[in-house]
Amino acid sequence: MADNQLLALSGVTLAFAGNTVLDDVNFSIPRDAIVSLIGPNGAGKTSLFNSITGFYKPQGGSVRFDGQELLKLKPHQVTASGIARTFQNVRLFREMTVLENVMSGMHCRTKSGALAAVLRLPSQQREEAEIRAFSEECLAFVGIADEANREATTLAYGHQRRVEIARALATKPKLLLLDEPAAGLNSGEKVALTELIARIRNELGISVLLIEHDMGLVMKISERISVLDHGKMIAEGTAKDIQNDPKVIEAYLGQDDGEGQS
Amino acid sequence: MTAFDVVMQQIVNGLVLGSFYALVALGYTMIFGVIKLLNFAHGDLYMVGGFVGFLVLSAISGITGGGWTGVAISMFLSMIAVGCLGVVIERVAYHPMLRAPRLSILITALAVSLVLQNTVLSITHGQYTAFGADFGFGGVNLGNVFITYNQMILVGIAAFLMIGLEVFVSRTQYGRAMRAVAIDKDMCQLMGINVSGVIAVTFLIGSALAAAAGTLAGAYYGSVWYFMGFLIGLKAFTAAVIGGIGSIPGAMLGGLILGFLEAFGTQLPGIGSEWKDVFSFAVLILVLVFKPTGLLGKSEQERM
Amino acid sequence: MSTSGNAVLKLKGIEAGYGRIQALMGIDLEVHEGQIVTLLGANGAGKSTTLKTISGLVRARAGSVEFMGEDITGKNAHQIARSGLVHVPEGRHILRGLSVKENLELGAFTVSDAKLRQTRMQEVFDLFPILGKRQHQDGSLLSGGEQQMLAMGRALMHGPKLLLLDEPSMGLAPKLVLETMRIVKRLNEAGTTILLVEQNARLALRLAHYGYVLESGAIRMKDEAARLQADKSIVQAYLGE
Amino acid sequence: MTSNSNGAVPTHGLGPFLQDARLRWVVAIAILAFLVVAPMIFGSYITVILTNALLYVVLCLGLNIVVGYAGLLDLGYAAFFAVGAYTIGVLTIQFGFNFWVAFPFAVLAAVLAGVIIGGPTLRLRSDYLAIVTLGFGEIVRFSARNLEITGRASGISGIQDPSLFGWQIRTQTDYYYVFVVLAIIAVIASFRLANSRLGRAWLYVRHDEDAAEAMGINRVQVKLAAYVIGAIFGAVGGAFFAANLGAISPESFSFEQSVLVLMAVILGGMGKIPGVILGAFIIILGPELLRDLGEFRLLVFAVGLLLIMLFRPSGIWPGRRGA
Amino acid sequence: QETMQIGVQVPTTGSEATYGQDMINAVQIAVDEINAEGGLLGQQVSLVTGDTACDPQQSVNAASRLVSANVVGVVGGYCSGATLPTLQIYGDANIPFIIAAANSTQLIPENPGNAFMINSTGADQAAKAVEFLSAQGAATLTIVNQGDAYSQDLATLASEDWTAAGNEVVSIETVNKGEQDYSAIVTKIRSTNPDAVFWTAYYADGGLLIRQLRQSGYQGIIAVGDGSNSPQLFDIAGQAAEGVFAFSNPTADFLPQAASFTETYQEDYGNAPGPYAPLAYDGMKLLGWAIAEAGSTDADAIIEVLRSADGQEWLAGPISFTDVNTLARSNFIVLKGEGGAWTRADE
Ligand SMILES: Nc1ncnc2c1ncn2[C@@H]1O[C@H](COP(=O)(O)OP(=O)(O)OP(=O)(O)O)[C@@H](O)[C@H]1O
Ligand SMILES: Nc1ncnc2c1ncn2[C@@H]1O[C@H](COP(=O)(O)OP(=O)(O)OP(=O)(O)O)[C@@H](O)[C@H]1O
Ligand SMILES: [Mg+2]
Ligand SMILES: [Mg+2]
Repeated sequence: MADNQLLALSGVTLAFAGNTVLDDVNFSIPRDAIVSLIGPNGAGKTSLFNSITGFYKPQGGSVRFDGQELLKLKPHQVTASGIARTFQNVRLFREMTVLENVMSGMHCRTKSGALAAVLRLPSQQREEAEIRAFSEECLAFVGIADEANREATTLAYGHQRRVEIARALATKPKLLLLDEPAAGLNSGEKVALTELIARIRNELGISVLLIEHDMGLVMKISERISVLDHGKMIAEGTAKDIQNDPKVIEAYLGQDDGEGQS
Repeated sequence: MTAFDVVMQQIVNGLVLGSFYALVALGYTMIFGVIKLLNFAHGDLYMVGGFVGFLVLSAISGITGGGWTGVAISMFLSMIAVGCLGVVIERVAYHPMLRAPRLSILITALAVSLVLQNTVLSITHGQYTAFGADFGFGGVNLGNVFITYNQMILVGIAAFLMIGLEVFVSRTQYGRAMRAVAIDKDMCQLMGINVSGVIAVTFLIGSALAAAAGTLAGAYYGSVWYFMGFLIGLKAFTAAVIGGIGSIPGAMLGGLILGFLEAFGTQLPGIGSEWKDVFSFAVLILVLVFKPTGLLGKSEQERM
Repeated sequence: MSTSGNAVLKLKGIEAGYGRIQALMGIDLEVHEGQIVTLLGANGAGKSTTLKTISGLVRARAGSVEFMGEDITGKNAHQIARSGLVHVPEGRHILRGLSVKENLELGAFTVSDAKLRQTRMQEVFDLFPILGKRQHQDGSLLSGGEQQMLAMGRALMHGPKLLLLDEPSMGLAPKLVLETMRIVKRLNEAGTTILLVEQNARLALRLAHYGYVLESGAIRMKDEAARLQADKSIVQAYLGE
Repeated sequence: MTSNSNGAVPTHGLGPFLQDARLRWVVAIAILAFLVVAPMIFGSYITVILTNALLYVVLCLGLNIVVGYAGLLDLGYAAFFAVGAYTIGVLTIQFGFNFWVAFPFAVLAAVLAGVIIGGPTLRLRSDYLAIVTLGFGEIVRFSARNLEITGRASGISGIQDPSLFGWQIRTQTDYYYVFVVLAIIAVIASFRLANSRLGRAWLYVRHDEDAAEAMGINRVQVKLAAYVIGAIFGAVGGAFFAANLGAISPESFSFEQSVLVLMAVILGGMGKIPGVILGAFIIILGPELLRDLGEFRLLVFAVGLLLIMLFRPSGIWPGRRGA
Repeated sequence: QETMQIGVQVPTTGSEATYGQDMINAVQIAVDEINAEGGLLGQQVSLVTGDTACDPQQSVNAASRLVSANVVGVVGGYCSGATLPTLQIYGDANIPFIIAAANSTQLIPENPGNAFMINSTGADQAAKAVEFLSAQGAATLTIVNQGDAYSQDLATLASEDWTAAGNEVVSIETVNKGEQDYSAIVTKIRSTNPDAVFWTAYYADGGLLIRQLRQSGYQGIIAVGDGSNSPQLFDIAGQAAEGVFAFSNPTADFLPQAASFTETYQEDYGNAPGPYAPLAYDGMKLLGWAIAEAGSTDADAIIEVLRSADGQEWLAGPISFTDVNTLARSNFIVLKGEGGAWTRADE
């Protein structure tokens, strides 16, 4: 059973100045799955991501990933162990091209240092070529190979989101964490995003954990959905289960009473 | 003097020195707080303040005499003049650069510093100028510790200016606006805040405080000199950082701490006074290693 | 134009852009007193730029903006804000390092009456109880959705005559999206004129009286909201799903 | 080279002028030719000034790695310069080492200094880092002033001229050529670093530490590397500076020195190698050209700086990589 | 008509500009006099200034420029640290160099033979100071310097001599230039209460120190070195300078022939000549004399004449050189502050 779980959180507790943000959270992701995490604003979803990836230091609990304990690791070590993420607000490197942005992901998979660079050692040259080639591959995968040499922050918003995903893929992860990837996208872009997420899992074999408020997208793509409210897991199940769970409706979905229609 | 007397006397010394540092550090911190600029010209405004104070006092001492009345008037006028100079500098040298890379303004500030210093250098030919304030050396003796009236007045004026400023910035809408401008200028505009106006007022106040310190220093120490702002500028910068740059109470605290460090650093047992600056800087570094945002600085956490 | 009331806001031939990029190619737009007007369009169509040009953050290269009968083209953003036109920009822009309460206080920067500020603050807390609970917390540490509420609350502190809202539902949980729309409606009923930019076009059209559709910096279509909503081709082409 | 044409724009910040590889070679060879013949055309004064400027090129390129690439504001760069110079001074004079035996120690000392300054402080934000580096710079200077072994305030004099494969470096012209070689090495090393994995990592960390960290980049390690490499540039410059002058004293390593190097870097355009070189030349040649103005020279120079910055806020050299 | 170029190497910018400007002024007076009398070798003399900013690197630039300007000789040298690396440059170019102020003993071994130091060395001054202060009955002494080569050197020498004379050095203190507030040092001095305090650096900071010492109630002897014998000390220290002793070369005020120099200086520049003005003036006059004697601008000939200088009287006293080109005599005198001016205290 345990072997089936790629990521397993147990008893994770996080508080800021007495304000409990995550309250004894137990949660797991099977291998090869697409799982969504939903919940009201301020429920602690992003905080959960930050706790997994080492940006926040929970006061208690454990985060096991592929047999390894993550809680003591720094963010870059978490990434090296095989988890990549995107951010709720797109955070691309300014003034750098799309390709350069994606190349950053390869950093933790390569190793040549300053001396090798200054002396232009053959091993360094080989590695540079490899970094470039793989980054281009990642760009092609998310479908924006044409934009490789543009300054990343001048791209349309939807494309910036894709650069972020390509950059994450370049770290060669086993698990990809996406924080509201559809926010600010128009409906066409949302459809494309849904396809992309499916391909990441199906073609690359990377598991995906998704935070998203767009219920259409969540329901369509997730194999399992977990619901967080006030730092607690209040429900877990398939899209159907969740949609009809009164607790979830009360806390999160709400009733569209059509009041807008006067 | 007993060891206790020495300690008490050094506390008095540290307090006086610290007051000067704090006054200059306040301007540093305010200006940093609003436009994120390390205004390296700030120490030179202190210097110009000293000279303006001197000029005013020379002009009026016939009527007022060289005592505290004359000095107070000179200080006040110098604050106004140098405050305006600060605003002019901001308009000419910094304002056009506000959207430029941050470090570029740093260079402009250094250039302004060189301009101020070398202008006064050319005028005075680098000579020291006797300030001409003339007040007695009287004071009170507490045991063996001697505190002059001048020191008391000085610390009093400094405290008054600092507390006034703190109240202004923390309690009034305008002060709040000052802090807001530092964070997001566009948003401030949308809330109806005149961003340029706020920046100008910040420079006015910050420069005026430096001028107050400069005039008081000229009067208290007895002379002014074109290079007198350099060292205190560095020290004030240090003080502002110890206290947490951007924080007004922090600048006061940092100034006083630096004053005390230097006073007691001189008296370090076993090693000579030549190590006192090494001592203060070492303490500064230690503070920052353990408290990376300074003593009263808020950590600027960013949400992800 | 088929709607009643007089135009609070009137844009004539507005052109604007960033550097070499021309984002708006001549926009004509009117918002009438007491209305909710929505501005729709794909990503990059120029919706946000239109709002920024109205509020003075972006300078118009051509054309004019009239607010309550007064020409405000080329005025500074803070002057425009003072005249009662409040813009809630996209991306919330909570002032980092200032508490929730201070953020709200600054929203009322132009209100000199302390009492009035007090009552407005209470109203905002009634509207968004979470803000009251967190009033002493650093505003930028709120969750995304909470920040959105704060941004809205801050605009209300100002007591706006015309409110420009840029994607207020972005990043909000479904329940809150509905809640926000209710609030927008309530505000409007209480007399605030609103120009609303929304990605969620369905909702926006349900709420609005009138709608404009923007494409590549130009107005592509304008009509009564109800009629736009009924037009299947529009729904498909611009509003998706 | 060919991969650049369809790959990412390389990160050397050459700006719009020098995108063509062939033009680049022409310019490089022209500059080189000028440098080689300069002492023969101009007198000793110009040679001395150019030597100085070339020393500054080395220092500025070193600081550029710290400030321009890694985005770490350093107000105490002169400390590294001092470490190099004093290591040579102390080891050759007090311990009788040969210059070339002492030289590796100078580099080693710089690495150590880089780690000592960088290690505990890299978590600090830029402005705090500025004051800490300033503090370290002053600590180094005060220590040199107070310690017997560094000759206290008078410093160390009588440092011997080194010889290289039988060539005795002695005259101003000899040193000029030494610094030409050093500057060329510094330029090449800078270009290669900028276009390497480490060079990009500096930019990532500078633009967004958290995002970089999330991409698996160890920011502390990367910043430390910047400090150490910057320190090595500084120390190498310092070592040859000591040999050239023959005498060193604390006043050569003051805060003003650090500020001057920083000015050159920003003036030319941070992160842009040709810009930084240009900045170094302006900072050294500017005041020299104005020597006739006497006590007004710094005033005029400062006004000039001000005007340059107002008209070119991102530095003189055009193009991105400037923020 | 051709003019003869003479170089002046002093700081005219930076924190030491005050002193450099003072020296330039004095040299200019000397040049004006020389020109009024028909110049040298039939040529008018003109000055080329080389600003060292008291920075070794900048002074190398300055010296190279003076060399390129084909100066016949150079007068100046203020900061010892900045003077040191220029010795080789003038040596290589074979240009006579009169060092008017810098007097660190470090300069001696680096001198290729073309440089002449007309300021007595620190060692001479230290000896004089110890002799005088002992005679005043002082047994304990605190020495305060400014952490630069000159004042630290003098402090160390004085301390050695004082101990050798069987007295006690309470402490050697160091302050930084431009600090303004010396109260911490003052308190330290007050707590150990030495019989005498010896300030080895310059008048500006010295004035402040003296003022603050007296304000705090320190009653002991205060003495200052030759960097502080300027009349401006009285402007800065005010009343507190009364009774202060200064060790000095006989300055302008104390030689009959210097009265007109002081007057001219006052007239031309509006303030009293500083501590190194007479020496700078002498340096120029000495160089002019040597050129005239040599009858040519040939460096070797001028250097030969300078070596043979045999105690001729100048503003600051007779000049002749030892075989390492330092001033052969020490004629330090002792001054005392009285009524806002210096008077002789050792006659
Ligand atoms: N660094 C922090 N310091 C203090 N409080 C924090 C911090 N980060 C998050 N919080 C608080 O924790 C709670 C959860 O925030 P989080 O960002 O995880 O919510 P979320 O579920 O991602 O919400 P949203 O859907 O709106 O993005 C919020 O109330 C927020 O104010
Ligand atoms: N600061 C800027 N600098 C340069 N170009 C910009 C800037 N802001 C917007 N643009 C460009 O202007 C055009 C219009 O952008 P705008 O933000 O107005 O679109 P929008 O309709 O609000 O889109 P979205 O739905 O993504 O918010 C786009 O092409 C965009 O790339
Ligand atoms: Mg979130
Ligand atoms: Mg928009």
